[in-house]
Amino acid sequence: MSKILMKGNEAIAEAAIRSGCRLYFAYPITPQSELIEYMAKMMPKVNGTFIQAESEVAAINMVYGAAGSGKRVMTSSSSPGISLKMEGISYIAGAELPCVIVNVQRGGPGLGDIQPAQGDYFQATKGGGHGDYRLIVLAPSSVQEFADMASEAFDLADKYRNPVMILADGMLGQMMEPVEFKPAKTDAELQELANQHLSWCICPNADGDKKHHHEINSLELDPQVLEKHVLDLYKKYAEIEKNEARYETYNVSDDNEVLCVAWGTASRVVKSAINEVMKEGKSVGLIRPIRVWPYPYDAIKQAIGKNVKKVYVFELNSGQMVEDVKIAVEGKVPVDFWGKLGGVVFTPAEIKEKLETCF
Amino acid sequence: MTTEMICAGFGGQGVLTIGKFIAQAAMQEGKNVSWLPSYGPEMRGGTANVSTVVSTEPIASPIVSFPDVLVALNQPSIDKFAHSIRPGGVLIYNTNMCPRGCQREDIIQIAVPMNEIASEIGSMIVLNMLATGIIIGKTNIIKYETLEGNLTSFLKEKNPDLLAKNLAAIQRGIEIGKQYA
Amino acid sequence: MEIIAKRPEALTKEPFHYCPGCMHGVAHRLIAEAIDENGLINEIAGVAPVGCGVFAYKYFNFDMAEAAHGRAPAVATGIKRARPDMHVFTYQGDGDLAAIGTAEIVHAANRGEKISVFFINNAIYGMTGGQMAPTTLPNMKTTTSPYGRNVEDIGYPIRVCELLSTLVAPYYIERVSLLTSADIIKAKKAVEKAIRYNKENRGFTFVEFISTCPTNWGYEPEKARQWAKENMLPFFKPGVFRDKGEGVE
Amino acid sequence: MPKMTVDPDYCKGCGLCINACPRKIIRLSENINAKGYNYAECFEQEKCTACKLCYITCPDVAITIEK
Repeated sequence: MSKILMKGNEAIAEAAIRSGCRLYFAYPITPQSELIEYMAKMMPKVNGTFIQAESEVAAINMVYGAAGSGKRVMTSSSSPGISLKMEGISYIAGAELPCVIVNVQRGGPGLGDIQPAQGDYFQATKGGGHGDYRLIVLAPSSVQEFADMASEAFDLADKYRNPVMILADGMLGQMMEPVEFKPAKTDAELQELANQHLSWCICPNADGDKKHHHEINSLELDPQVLEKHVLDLYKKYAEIEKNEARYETYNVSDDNEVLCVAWGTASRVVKSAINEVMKEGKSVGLIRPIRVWPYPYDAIKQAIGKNVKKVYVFELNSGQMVEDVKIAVEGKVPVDFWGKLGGVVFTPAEIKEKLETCF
Repeated sequence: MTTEMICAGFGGQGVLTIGKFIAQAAMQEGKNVSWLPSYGPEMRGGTANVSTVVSTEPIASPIVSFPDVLVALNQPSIDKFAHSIRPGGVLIYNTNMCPRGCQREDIIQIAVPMNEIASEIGSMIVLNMLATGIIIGKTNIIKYETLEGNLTSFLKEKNPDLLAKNLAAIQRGIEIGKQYA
Repeated sequence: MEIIAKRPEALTKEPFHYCPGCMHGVAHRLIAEAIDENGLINEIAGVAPVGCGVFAYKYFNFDMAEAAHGRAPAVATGIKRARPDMHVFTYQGDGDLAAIGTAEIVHAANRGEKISVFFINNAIYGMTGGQMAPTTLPNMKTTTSPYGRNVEDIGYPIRVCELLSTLVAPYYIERVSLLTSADIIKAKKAVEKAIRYNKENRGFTFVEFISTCPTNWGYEPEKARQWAKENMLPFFKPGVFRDKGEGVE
Repeated sequence: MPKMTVDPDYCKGCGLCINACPRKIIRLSENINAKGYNYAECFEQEKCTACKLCYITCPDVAITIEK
C-alpha cells in the first residue's frame, strides 16, 4: 500500500472506517470539519450511517444508543463541542459502553478561537463530565499516528468496554502528511466484531424461548450498589493503568542534563529544538506520552538520569500536564514549564531559547 | 537534507496548492514531507500561508521558524516573513504585487513579474504554478516529471487546456529559477 | 376457564414504583400488549427517560436503554441506525420531551426516524416534586409557579402534537387520553397502530397520552382524572394529527 | 363463571377499578399488603361479567380476568 498525502482530519476518518466503524454522528465545528465531511462522503459508500446531528449533545447520545447496540461507533468535535458532549460521555463511561471520541482541540476557554491548543488536557484525563470515571486518552503527534490510533482506539474501547478519546489538535487536523493505511477489515472480521458484545448489548433475541433483558444504564439509586459499581470501574481502570501506558523516548540517555516532557504536536516542535541544541553539544532528552491516560509515570521517573538538572514541560496550554510530571518526578529535580496559550503555537526557535537557559 | 519552505499570499492566489504539489511530489520521490496551512477566517480574503517541509530525515516540527525558501505573492507576505529567511536562503516574490520588495542582502532574491508572465501564458490561474516552477528551477527539490504526472492525472480529463497552460507556466518558472541556481 | 386478561409478557414481574392511581402504568401496559400482539418481544428495544418514567427499563421485558434527560430520541436514533433490524421506541414525560429534550424530539421527528415515541403529558414534573412543566396549564399552580402559570411571563403550554404536525416527515401523530376506561380503549388502538407502523418500518410515530398526577396535583386518583378532563382536554384536544397510513396529512 | 383476581403484591389501592366496575362488586380489602396498602378485592365474584374494565383501568396491571 503506497503512501497518500492527507489531512489529519481525513486520515482519522478513513482509518476509522477501515477499523470497522460504520456509525458516525457529529455536528460541524472548526477545525475538525474535514472529518465530518469525509464521513458524510464515505459512509454511504460502505453502507454505513452518517448523521449530522442537531447538536453535539444529540450526537453523543446517538453514540450512546449505537454503542449500547454493540456496534463500532465514533463521534468527533473540537473543544467547545466536546464540552457539550461531556454529559453523554459520563453516561457512556457509567454504562461501560465502547466508543471512540475524537477531539481536535482549539484555543479556549469559552468559544475561544480555532487555532491549535492543548487546553483540554484536564478535561480529557481528569474527567470532564460528572462522577468518578476515566477515559482512555490517546495523543497522536503525526498524521500517521492519528490514523493508526483509530484501530487502536476501537480495540481498546472494545476490550475494556470504555470510551476512548483521541486528543488531537487543530494543527494535526489541518496538516497534511504522508499516511499509509492498514488494510480495511474484511467482512469476516466485521462479522466477528459485530458478535463480540452480544451477551450484553441491545440486539435481537436469537433464542426466543429464553427471555432477553439487557439494560444499558448508568442509573443506580442504591448508594451501596452504585459504590460497588464504581469500585468495579476502578478495578478496570487499575488494569488499564497496568497494561496500557505508552510513551516515546527521544534522545533520552544518561548524559541528559535536561529532560523535556511534551505531548501531541507540541512534542514535535520540542524535538526540532532538541536537534538544534544538540548541535551545540548539549544533551537534552524528551519523553512523549503517546497516551495521556493512563499516564507513563514510571517512564518519566526512570528517564531521570544522574545528570538531569531539570525537567522541562512544554505544552500549548497553561501547564496542565505539569501535575502529572511532578507526580512522576517525585520531587527529585525541579520541574519547570513554558507554554503558549489561546491557540498560539510555539516555534522551535522559542523552545531552543528556553532550553539554552538551562545550561 | 531538509528544506523548509513558506509560501504566502492573498487567499485565492493558490499558495496552499504550491506547497501541496511540492509535498506530494516529494513524497512520491521517497522524501518525508509535512504541509501545514494557516487556516481560519484569514483564508477568506485575507492572507494565507503554508509551511512545507521536505526532508530525507523524519520531520520533527512542521512549524517553520526560519525558512530556506519563502515564496511571497504579495507585499504583506514579505513584510511578515522575509526577516525570518535563513541567511543564504531564497526569497521568490512577485514584483507586480510587491512594490516595496525586500531590503535584505544576505539572501538570494528572485524577483519576477509573475502577473505579467501569467497573463502572457494566458491565465492568472497559473501564477502559482509559475512560482512552483521557480522553486524547482532554483532548488531541484522535486523532479519536473513527477509534478507533470500528478498534474496530468488531475487535469487531463477535467481541463486539458488548463493543463497545458499550467505545464507551460512550470517550465517557464524552471527556466527562471535555473538562472539563480 | 381461560385467562382473558393478565399481565402481558412484555412486562417484567417488577411492580411499578409509580404513585397509586398514576396512569404511567396504564401506558406501560398498553405498549406491552401491543408488543405482545405484534409478536415483537424478541426484536424490540425501548429507551427510558429521566423523570417519573426513569425506571421503565426495569418494567419492560426486553432490551432497554436508559437515556440522559431529554436525549431518548437521540439514543433511539443510535440504536435504530445501529440495528435497523430491530424496532425501537422511547417513553418520555413532558419535562423530558418538551423542555430539556425539545431539540432531540423535533429533529428525530424531522428526520423521520423509524421509531415510536410515547409521550406522557400530565402538565407537571412528577419525579422532582411537582414543578412547572412546559405543558403546565395557564394559571395552574405548581411549586415553581406558586401564583399560577403566568402566560405573560413564561408563555403558554406547548402543544407537542400540533408542533410536530408542522413537520413533513412524521408518519403518525395522535393525542389520546387515559382519563376513562373508554379513553383507554381508544388509546390502546393508537398504541397498537404506532407499534404496527413501527413493525412495518413506516416512519416516525408519536402518541401523546393526556394523563394525571394525583400526588402533585393533590387530588384522589378519580378526582384527578375528572380535573384533567375538565381542564386539560380543552387545551390539549385529542385527535389524529397525522396518519399517512390512512391518508390523514 | 367469570372471575377477576387482584394480585395484592401489585395493587396500591388507588380505587380506580372500584369506579370502573359497572357491577360495583370491587372494594378495598380490610387487609393490607406488604407495602401497606389496602388492596382491591372482588366481593361478589358471581356477579362478574368479565367485562375487563377493571383490568383496563388498573395502573399497576394487578388484575387477572378469567372466563
